[in-house]
Amino acid sequence: MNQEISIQTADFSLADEVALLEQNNPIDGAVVTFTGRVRNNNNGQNVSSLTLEHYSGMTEKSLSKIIIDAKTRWNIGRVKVIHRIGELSIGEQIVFVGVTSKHRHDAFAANEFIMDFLKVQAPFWKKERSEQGESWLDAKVTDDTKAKKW
Amino acid sequence: MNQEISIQTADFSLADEVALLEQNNPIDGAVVTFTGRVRNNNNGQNVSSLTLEHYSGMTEKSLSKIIIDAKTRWNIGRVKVIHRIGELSIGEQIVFVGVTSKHRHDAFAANEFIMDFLKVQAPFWKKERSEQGESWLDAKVTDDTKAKKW
Amino acid sequence: MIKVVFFAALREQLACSELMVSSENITTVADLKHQLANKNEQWQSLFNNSSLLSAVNHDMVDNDQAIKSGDEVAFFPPVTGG
Amino acid sequence: MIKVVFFAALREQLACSELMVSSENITTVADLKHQLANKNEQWQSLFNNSSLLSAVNHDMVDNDQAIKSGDEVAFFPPVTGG
Repeated sequence: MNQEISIQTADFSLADEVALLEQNNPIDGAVVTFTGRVRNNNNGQNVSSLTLEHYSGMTEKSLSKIIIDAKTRWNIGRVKVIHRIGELSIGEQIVFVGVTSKHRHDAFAANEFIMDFLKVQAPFWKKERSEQGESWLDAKVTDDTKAKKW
Repeated sequence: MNQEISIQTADFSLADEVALLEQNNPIDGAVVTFTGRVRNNNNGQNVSSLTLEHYSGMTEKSLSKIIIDAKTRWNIGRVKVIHRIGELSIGEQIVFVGVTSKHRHDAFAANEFIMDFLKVQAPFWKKERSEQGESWLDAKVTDDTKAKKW
Repeated sequence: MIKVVFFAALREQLACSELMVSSENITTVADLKHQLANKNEQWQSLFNNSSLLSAVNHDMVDNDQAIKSGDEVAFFPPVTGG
Repeated sequence: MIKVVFFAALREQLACSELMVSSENITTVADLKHQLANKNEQWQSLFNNSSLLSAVNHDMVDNDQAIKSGDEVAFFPPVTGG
Protein backbone atom coordinates (compact mmCIF):
# COMPACT_ATOMS: atom_id res chain seq x y z
CA MET A 1 0.00 0.00 0.00
CA ASN A 2 1.25 3.42 -0.98
CA GLN A 3 1.47 5.51 2.20
CA GLU A 4 1.49 8.69 0.11
CA ILE A 5 -2.12 8.22 -0.99
CA SER A 6 -5.29 7.96 1.03
CA ILE A 7 -8.82 7.64 -0.35
CA GLN A 8 -11.19 7.99 2.56
CA THR A 9 -14.72 8.92 3.62
CA ALA A 10 -13.47 10.47 6.88
CA ASP A 11 -12.35 14.09 7.17
CA PHE A 12 -8.64 14.85 7.58
CA SER A 13 -6.66 17.26 9.73
CA LEU A 14 -4.38 19.68 7.89
CA ALA A 15 -2.27 20.12 11.02
CA ASP A 16 -1.78 16.36 11.48
CA GLU A 17 -0.88 15.84 7.83
CA VAL A 18 1.67 18.65 7.83
CA ALA A 19 3.11 17.37 11.13
CA LEU A 20 3.67 13.97 9.45
CA LEU A 21 5.31 15.59 6.43
CA GLU A 22 7.68 17.50 8.71
CA GLN A 23 8.38 14.77 11.28
CA ASN A 24 12.06 13.76 11.35
CA ASN A 25 12.53 15.79 8.19
CA PRO A 26 14.96 18.59 9.05
CA ILE A 27 16.37 18.84 5.51
CA ASP A 28 13.21 20.16 3.84
CA GLY A 29 12.67 23.83 4.66
CA ALA A 30 9.58 24.30 2.49
CA VAL A 31 6.08 22.84 2.85
CA VAL A 32 3.32 23.71 0.39
CA THR A 33 -0.24 22.50 0.96
CA PHE A 34 -3.34 22.65 -1.17
CA THR A 35 -6.76 22.09 0.36
CA GLY A 36 -9.89 21.95 -1.77
CA ARG A 37 -13.30 22.42 -0.20
CA VAL A 38 -16.91 22.18 -1.34
CA ARG A 39 -17.98 25.60 -2.57
CA ASN A 40 -21.50 26.91 -2.10
CA ASN A 41 -21.91 27.80 -5.72
CA ASN A 42 -21.25 26.25 -9.11
CA ASN A 43 -22.37 27.83 -12.39
CA GLY A 44 -24.80 30.00 -10.46
CA GLN A 45 -26.53 27.10 -8.73
CA ASN A 46 -26.71 26.96 -4.95
CA VAL A 47 -25.08 23.68 -4.11
CA SER A 48 -26.10 22.14 -0.79
CA SER A 49 -23.98 18.96 -0.85
CA LEU A 50 -22.24 16.56 -3.18
CA THR A 51 -21.44 12.89 -3.52
CA LEU A 52 -18.06 11.68 -4.69
CA GLU A 53 -17.83 8.41 -6.59
CA HIS A 54 -14.51 6.84 -7.57
CA TYR A 55 -13.04 3.82 -9.36
CA SER A 56 -11.32 1.94 -6.58
CA GLY A 57 -7.94 0.58 -7.63
CA MET A 58 -7.54 2.84 -10.63
CA THR A 59 -7.71 5.88 -8.36
CA GLU A 60 -4.67 4.75 -6.38
CA LYS A 61 -2.79 3.69 -9.52
CA SER A 62 -3.38 6.97 -11.34
CA LEU A 63 -2.42 9.06 -8.31
CA SER A 64 0.75 7.09 -7.74
CA LYS A 65 1.77 7.60 -11.38
CA ILE A 66 1.18 11.35 -11.01
CA ILE A 67 3.32 11.43 -7.85
CA ILE A 68 6.14 9.51 -9.58
CA ASP A 69 6.02 11.99 -12.46
CA ALA A 70 6.21 14.90 -10.03
CA LYS A 71 9.24 13.35 -8.30
CA THR A 72 10.97 12.95 -11.65
CA ARG A 73 10.41 16.56 -12.59
CA TRP A 74 11.21 18.30 -9.31
CA ASN A 75 13.51 17.77 -6.37
CA ILE A 76 10.91 17.14 -3.70
CA GLY A 77 10.97 15.36 -0.36
CA ARG A 78 7.69 13.97 0.95
CA VAL A 79 4.29 13.90 -0.70
CA LYS A 80 0.81 13.19 0.63
CA VAL A 81 -2.43 13.12 -1.35
CA ILE A 82 -5.79 12.62 0.38
CA HIS A 83 -9.08 12.52 -1.49
CA ARG A 84 -12.41 12.04 0.19
CA ILE A 85 -15.30 10.03 -1.24
CA GLY A 86 -18.95 9.75 -0.31
CA GLU A 87 -21.32 12.49 0.83
CA LEU A 88 -19.86 15.95 1.54
CA SER A 89 -21.49 19.21 2.66
CA ILE A 90 -20.68 22.85 1.85
CA GLY A 91 -17.35 23.95 3.29
CA GLU A 92 -16.11 20.40 3.92
CA GLN A 93 -12.61 19.47 2.83
CA ILE A 94 -12.46 17.30 -0.30
CA VAL A 95 -8.82 17.03 -1.22
CA PHE A 96 -5.39 17.63 0.31
CA VAL A 97 -2.01 17.72 -1.40
CA GLY A 98 1.11 18.33 0.71
CA VAL A 99 4.66 18.50 -0.65
CA THR A 100 7.95 19.25 1.09
CA SER A 101 11.21 20.32 -0.55
CA LYS A 102 14.55 21.94 0.15
CA HIS A 103 13.81 24.84 -2.18
CA ARG A 104 10.34 26.33 -2.27
CA HIS A 105 9.76 26.41 -6.02
CA ASP A 106 9.94 22.61 -6.24
CA ALA A 107 7.18 22.21 -3.64
CA PHE A 108 4.96 24.87 -5.27
CA ALA A 109 5.33 23.44 -8.79
CA ALA A 110 5.00 19.77 -7.80
CA ASN A 111 1.91 20.50 -5.69
CA GLU A 112 0.11 22.37 -8.48
CA PHE A 113 1.20 19.70 -11.01
CA ILE A 114 -0.27 16.93 -8.84
CA MET A 115 -3.56 18.83 -8.47
CA ASP A 116 -3.73 19.60 -12.20
CA PHE A 117 -3.30 15.94 -13.18
CA LEU A 118 -5.51 14.66 -10.38
CA LYS A 119 -8.23 16.86 -11.90
CA VAL A 120 -8.00 15.28 -15.36
CA GLN A 121 -6.70 11.74 -14.72
CA ALA A 122 -7.84 10.45 -11.33
CA PRO A 123 -11.21 8.67 -11.65
CA PHE A 124 -13.42 10.68 -9.30
CA TRP A 125 -16.85 12.04 -10.19
CA LYS A 126 -18.94 14.62 -8.35
CA LYS A 127 -22.70 14.63 -8.19
CA GLU A 128 -24.12 17.87 -6.89
CA ARG A 129 -27.34 18.37 -4.97
CA SER A 130 -29.01 21.78 -5.28
CA GLU A 131 -32.53 23.21 -5.18
CA GLN A 132 -32.84 22.03 -8.79
CA GLY A 133 -32.18 18.42 -7.80
CA GLU A 134 -29.17 16.17 -8.39
CA SER A 135 -26.81 16.37 -11.32
CA TRP A 136 -23.40 15.09 -12.31
CA LEU A 137 -20.83 17.83 -12.59
CA ASP A 138 -19.49 18.54 -16.08
CA ALA A 139 -15.73 18.38 -16.59
CA LYS A 140 -14.13 21.75 -17.29
CA VAL A 141 -12.22 22.32 -20.52
CA THR A 142 -9.99 24.74 -18.58
CA ASP A 143 -8.76 21.82 -16.45
CA ASP A 144 -7.62 19.97 -19.58
CA THR A 145 -5.91 23.07 -20.91
CA LYS A 146 -4.17 23.67 -17.59
CA ALA A 147 -2.80 20.10 -17.37
CA LYS A 148 -1.47 20.31 -20.93
CA LYS A 149 0.63 23.36 -20.04
CA TRP A 150 3.09 21.31 -17.97
CA MET B 1 -3.09 47.89 11.30
CA ASN B 2 -3.13 45.46 8.42
CA GLN B 3 -4.75 42.22 9.66
CA GLU B 4 -3.20 40.33 6.74
CA ILE B 5 0.33 40.75 8.11
CA SER B 6 1.83 39.65 11.39
CA ILE B 7 5.47 40.04 12.44
CA GLN B 8 5.91 38.13 15.66
CA THR B 9 8.39 36.34 17.91
CA ALA B 10 5.81 33.72 18.89
CA ASP B 11 5.22 30.55 16.91
CA PHE B 12 2.03 30.19 14.86
CA SER B 13 -0.45 27.38 14.28
CA LEU B 14 -1.00 26.36 10.67
CA ALA B 15 -4.40 24.88 11.57
CA ASP B 16 -5.56 28.08 13.28
CA GLU B 17 -4.40 30.27 10.41
CA VAL B 18 -6.14 28.13 7.80
CA ALA B 19 -9.29 28.03 9.94
CA LEU B 20 -9.31 31.85 9.93
CA LEU B 21 -8.81 31.97 6.16
CA GLU B 22 -11.75 29.60 5.68
CA GLN B 23 -14.09 31.00 8.36
CA ASN B 24 -17.32 32.36 6.86
CA ASN B 25 -15.72 32.02 3.46
CA PRO B 26 -17.84 29.51 1.52
CA ILE B 27 -17.06 31.04 -1.89
CA ASP B 28 -13.33 30.15 -1.96
CA GLY B 29 -12.83 26.45 -2.67
CA ALA B 30 -9.02 26.57 -2.78
CA VAL B 31 -6.52 27.22 0.00
CA VAL B 32 -2.77 27.15 -0.64
CA THR B 33 -0.30 27.47 2.22
CA PHE B 34 3.45 27.85 2.28
CA THR B 35 5.37 27.20 5.49
CA GLY B 36 9.11 27.84 5.72
CA ARG B 37 11.14 26.26 8.48
CA VAL B 38 14.74 26.49 9.73
CA ARG B 39 16.77 23.84 7.89
CA ASN B 40 19.62 22.00 9.58
CA ASN B 41 22.04 22.73 6.79
CA ASN B 42 23.08 25.71 4.70
CA ASN B 43 26.00 25.63 2.27
CA GLY B 44 27.28 22.50 3.99
CA GLN B 45 27.40 24.06 7.46
CA ASN B 46 25.48 22.49 10.31
CA VAL B 47 23.21 25.26 11.47
CA SER B 48 22.06 25.03 15.10
CA SER B 49 19.89 28.14 15.30
CA LEU B 50 19.37 31.53 13.75
CA THR B 51 18.39 35.05 14.69
CA LEU B 52 16.05 37.10 12.55
CA GLU B 53 16.41 40.88 12.51
CA HIS B 54 13.97 43.16 10.68
CA TYR B 55 13.32 46.83 9.95
CA SER B 56 10.11 47.51 11.84
CA GLY B 57 7.68 49.65 9.87
CA MET B 58 9.31 49.02 6.50
CA THR B 59 8.62 45.30 6.87
CA GLU B 60 4.87 45.84 7.15
CA LYS B 61 4.87 48.44 4.36
CA SER B 62 6.79 46.25 1.91
CA LEU B 63 4.65 43.19 2.65
CA SER B 64 1.44 45.12 2.23
CA LYS B 65 2.63 46.42 -1.16
CA ILE B 66 3.43 42.84 -2.23
CA ILE B 67 -0.04 41.67 -1.16
CA ILE B 68 -1.71 44.53 -3.07
CA ASP B 69 0.30 43.58 -6.17
CA ALA B 70 -0.78 39.95 -5.82
CA LYS B 71 -4.43 40.99 -5.51
CA THR B 72 -4.12 43.06 -8.67
CA ARG B 73 -2.63 40.18 -10.65
CA TRP B 74 -4.83 37.31 -9.49
CA ASN B 75 -8.41 36.81 -8.39
CA ILE B 76 -7.77 35.83 -4.79
CA GLY B 77 -9.88 35.96 -1.64
CA ARG B 78 -8.07 36.14 1.68
CA VAL B 79 -4.35 36.46 2.37
CA LYS B 80 -2.29 36.03 5.51
CA VAL B 81 1.47 36.52 5.87
CA ILE B 82 3.24 35.72 9.14
CA HIS B 83 6.98 36.19 9.62
CA ARG B 84 8.76 35.41 12.84
CA ILE B 85 11.65 37.42 14.26
CA GLY B 86 14.17 36.78 17.03
CA GLU B 87 15.89 33.52 17.91
CA LEU B 88 14.77 30.33 16.12
CA SER B 89 15.97 26.71 16.36
CA ILE B 90 16.22 23.95 13.74
CA GLY B 91 12.83 22.81 12.50
CA GLU B 92 10.98 25.86 13.84
CA GLN B 93 8.53 27.62 11.57
CA ILE B 94 9.81 30.96 10.20
CA VAL B 95 7.24 32.11 7.69
CA PHE B 96 3.66 31.37 6.67
CA VAL B 97 1.78 32.51 3.58
CA GLY B 98 -1.85 31.48 3.14
CA VAL B 99 -4.04 32.42 0.17
CA THR B 100 -7.62 31.44 -0.70
CA SER B 101 -9.28 31.67 -4.10
CA LYS B 102 -12.20 30.39 -6.12
CA HIS B 103 -9.94 28.72 -8.68
CA ARG B 104 -6.80 26.97 -7.51
CA HIS B 105 -4.27 28.47 -9.91
CA ASP B 106 -4.84 31.97 -8.50
CA ALA B 107 -4.01 30.80 -4.96
CA PHE B 108 -0.92 28.85 -6.10
CA ALA B 109 0.47 31.70 -8.20
CA ALA B 110 -0.29 34.47 -5.70
CA ASN B 111 1.23 32.48 -2.83
CA GLU B 112 4.50 31.81 -4.67
CA PHE B 113 4.59 35.44 -5.91
CA ILE B 114 4.24 36.73 -2.34
CA MET B 115 7.04 34.43 -1.14
CA ASP B 116 9.31 35.38 -4.05
CA PHE B 117 8.97 39.10 -3.38
CA LEU B 118 9.11 38.69 0.39
CA LYS B 119 12.50 37.05 -0.21
CA VAL B 120 13.96 40.02 -2.11
CA GLN B 121 12.04 43.04 -0.80
CA ALA B 122 10.98 42.55 2.80
CA PRO B 123 13.70 43.79 5.19
CA PHE B 124 14.54 40.66 7.18
CA TRP B 125 18.07 39.38 7.80
CA LYS B 126 19.16 36.00 9.11
CA LYS B 127 22.21 35.40 11.26
CA GLU B 128 23.13 31.74 11.54
CA ARG B 129 24.81 30.03 14.44
CA SER B 130 26.85 26.92 13.62
CA GLU B 131 29.92 25.14 14.97
CA GLN B 132 31.96 27.73 13.05
CA GLY B 133 30.37 30.59 15.01
CA GLU B 134 27.88 33.25 13.95
CA SER B 135 27.52 34.69 10.47
CA TRP B 136 25.04 36.72 8.47
CA LEU B 137 23.46 34.75 5.68
CA ASP B 138 24.33 35.85 2.14
CA ALA B 139 21.48 36.73 -0.17
CA LYS B 140 21.00 34.27 -3.05
CA VAL B 141 21.23 35.47 -6.65
CA THR B 142 18.67 32.77 -7.52
CA ASP B 143 16.09 34.60 -5.37
CA ASP B 144 16.59 37.76 -7.41
CA THR B 145 16.32 35.85 -10.66
CA LYS B 146 13.16 34.10 -9.47
CA ALA B 147 11.40 37.34 -8.49
CA LYS B 148 12.26 38.92 -11.84
CA LYS B 149 10.46 36.13 -13.70
CA TRP B 150 7.00 37.36 -12.63
CA MET C 1 -14.28 -13.15 -20.79
CA ILE C 2 -13.71 -9.45 -20.33
CA LYS C 3 -14.97 -7.67 -17.23
CA VAL C 4 -16.53 -4.31 -18.18
CA VAL C 5 -17.32 -1.66 -15.56
CA PHE C 6 -19.14 1.67 -15.82
CA PHE C 7 -19.05 4.72 -13.58
CA ALA C 8 -20.90 7.90 -12.64
CA ALA C 9 -23.41 9.34 -15.14
CA LEU C 10 -22.72 6.51 -17.61
CA ARG C 11 -23.45 3.87 -14.96
CA GLU C 12 -26.75 5.57 -14.16
CA GLN C 13 -27.75 6.03 -17.80
CA LEU C 14 -27.00 2.37 -18.59
CA ALA C 15 -28.54 1.26 -15.27
CA CYS C 16 -25.57 -1.10 -15.11
CA SER C 17 -22.32 -1.04 -13.18
CA GLU C 18 -20.68 -4.25 -14.32
CA LEU C 19 -20.93 -6.66 -17.23
CA MET C 20 -19.08 -9.78 -18.46
CA VAL C 21 -18.47 -9.82 -22.20
CA SER C 22 -17.07 -12.66 -24.30
CA SER C 23 -13.66 -11.80 -25.69
CA GLU C 24 -14.53 -13.49 -28.99
CA ASN C 25 -14.03 -11.13 -31.95
CA ILE C 26 -12.73 -8.40 -29.61
CA THR C 27 -9.12 -7.33 -29.94
CA THR C 28 -9.28 -3.61 -29.09
CA VAL C 29 -11.23 -1.18 -26.92
CA ALA C 30 -12.86 0.10 -30.12
CA ASP C 31 -14.19 -3.41 -30.88
CA LEU C 32 -15.68 -3.64 -27.40
CA LYS C 33 -17.31 -0.22 -27.67
CA HIS C 34 -18.71 -1.13 -31.04
CA GLN C 35 -20.24 -4.32 -29.65
CA LEU C 36 -21.73 -2.53 -26.63
CA ALA C 37 -23.14 0.21 -28.90
CA ASN C 38 -25.01 -2.44 -30.87
CA LYS C 39 -27.22 -3.34 -27.91
CA ASN C 40 -29.82 -0.63 -28.52
CA GLU C 41 -30.20 3.02 -29.54
CA GLN C 42 -29.53 4.39 -26.08
CA TRP C 43 -26.32 2.38 -25.71
CA GLN C 44 -25.33 3.40 -29.23
CA SER C 45 -25.53 7.09 -28.46
CA LEU C 46 -23.70 6.67 -25.14
CA PHE C 47 -20.81 4.62 -26.57
CA ASN C 48 -20.45 6.81 -29.63
CA ASN C 49 -19.95 9.84 -27.41
CA SER C 50 -16.42 11.00 -28.19
CA SER C 51 -15.86 12.38 -24.68
CA LEU C 52 -16.24 8.91 -23.13
CA LEU C 53 -13.02 7.76 -21.43
CA SER C 54 -11.67 4.20 -21.27
CA ALA C 55 -9.29 2.39 -18.94
CA VAL C 56 -7.80 -1.09 -19.22
CA ASN C 57 -6.57 -2.70 -16.01
CA HIS C 58 -6.68 0.71 -14.28
CA ASP C 59 -4.70 2.61 -16.91
CA MET C 60 -6.33 5.27 -19.08
CA VAL C 61 -6.11 4.13 -22.72
CA ASP C 62 -7.11 5.08 -26.27
CA ASN C 63 -9.60 3.25 -28.50
CA ASP C 64 -6.87 1.31 -30.28
CA GLN C 65 -5.60 -0.29 -27.05
CA ALA C 66 -5.42 -4.08 -27.39
CA ILE C 67 -7.51 -6.08 -24.91
CA LYS C 68 -7.80 -9.79 -24.15
CA SER C 69 -9.73 -12.21 -21.99
CA GLY C 70 -9.15 -11.54 -18.28
CA ASP C 71 -8.76 -7.79 -18.70
CA GLU C 72 -10.87 -5.28 -16.79
CA VAL C 73 -12.12 -2.53 -19.06
CA ALA C 74 -13.78 0.59 -17.68
CA PHE C 75 -15.84 3.28 -19.40
CA PHE C 76 -16.67 6.58 -17.77
CA PRO C 77 -17.33 10.27 -18.41
CA PRO C 78 -14.54 12.88 -18.02
CA VAL C 79 -13.41 12.91 -14.39
CA THR C 80 -14.43 15.70 -12.00
CA GLY C 81 -12.55 15.13 -8.73
CA GLY C 82 -10.37 17.52 -6.76
CA MET D 1 18.12 66.77 9.85
CA ILE D 2 17.92 63.37 8.25
CA LYS D 3 17.54 60.24 10.38
CA VAL D 4 19.82 57.47 9.08
CA VAL D 5 19.43 53.86 10.21
CA PHE D 6 21.54 50.75 9.56
CA PHE D 7 20.69 47.05 9.77
CA ALA D 8 22.17 43.58 10.04
CA ALA D 9 25.81 43.07 8.98
CA LEU D 10 26.18 46.75 8.08
CA ARG D 11 24.96 47.83 11.54
CA GLU D 12 27.51 45.52 13.15
CA GLN D 13 30.38 46.57 10.89
CA LEU D 14 29.67 50.28 11.52
CA ALA D 15 28.99 49.58 15.20
CA CYS D 16 26.11 52.02 14.76
CA SER D 17 22.37 51.55 14.34
CA GLU D 18 21.18 55.15 14.04
CA LEU D 19 22.62 58.55 13.17
CA MET D 20 21.29 62.09 12.64
CA VAL D 21 22.82 63.89 9.65
CA SER D 22 22.38 67.52 8.63
CA SER D 23 20.43 67.82 5.41
CA GLU D 24 22.68 70.66 4.25
CA ASN D 25 24.21 69.94 0.82
CA ILE D 26 22.27 66.69 0.60
CA THR D 27 19.58 66.33 -2.04
CA THR D 28 19.78 62.64 -2.99
CA VAL D 29 20.57 59.28 -1.44
CA ALA D 30 23.83 59.31 -3.41
CA ASP D 31 24.86 62.58 -1.70
CA LEU D 32 24.18 61.06 1.71
CA LYS D 33 26.15 57.90 0.91
CA HIS D 34 29.03 60.02 -0.37
CA GLN D 35 29.09 62.02 2.86
CA LEU D 36 28.93 58.89 5.05
CA ALA D 37 31.71 57.27 2.99
CA ASN D 38 33.97 60.23 3.75
CA LYS D 39 34.09 59.46 7.46
CA ASN D 40 36.95 56.96 7.26
CA GLU D 41 38.31 54.13 5.12
CA GLN D 42 36.08 51.45 6.62
CA TRP D 43 32.93 53.51 6.05
CA GLN D 44 34.16 54.30 2.57
CA SER D 45 34.42 50.65 1.56
CA LEU D 46 31.05 49.82 3.14
CA PHE D 47 29.14 52.66 1.47
CA ASN D 48 30.81 52.11 -1.89
CA ASN D 49 29.61 48.50 -1.89
CA SER D 50 27.27 48.29 -4.88
CA SER D 51 25.11 45.60 -3.28
CA LEU D 52 24.10 47.95 -0.43
CA LEU D 53 20.36 48.67 -0.47
CA SER D 54 18.64 51.92 0.49
CA ALA D 55 15.16 52.84 1.66
CA VAL D 56 13.58 56.25 2.19
CA ASN D 57 10.60 56.42 4.53
CA HIS D 58 10.24 52.63 4.35
CA ASP D 59 10.29 52.39 0.55
CA MET D 60 13.18 50.74 -1.28
CA VAL D 61 14.82 53.39 -3.51
CA ASP D 62 17.69 53.98 -5.95
CA ASN D 63 20.69 56.25 -5.40
CA ASP D 64 19.13 59.14 -7.30
CA GLN D 65 16.10 59.30 -4.98
CA ALA D 66 15.58 62.85 -3.65
CA ILE D 67 15.72 63.25 0.15
CA LYS D 68 15.04 66.14 2.46
CA SER D 69 15.11 67.10 6.13
CA GLY D 70 12.72 64.94 8.17
CA ASP D 71 13.16 61.84 6.02
CA GLU D 72 14.23 58.50 7.43
CA VAL D 73 16.89 56.88 5.28
CA ALA D 74 17.95 53.26 5.80
CA PHE D 75 20.98 51.36 4.51
CA PHE D 76 21.23 47.59 4.66
CA PRO D 77 22.64 44.50 2.93
CA PRO D 78 20.48 42.41 0.57
CA VAL D 79 17.60 40.92 2.54
CA THR D 80 17.54 37.25 3.59
CA GLY D 81 14.15 36.62 5.15
CA GLY D 82 11.59 33.94 4.38
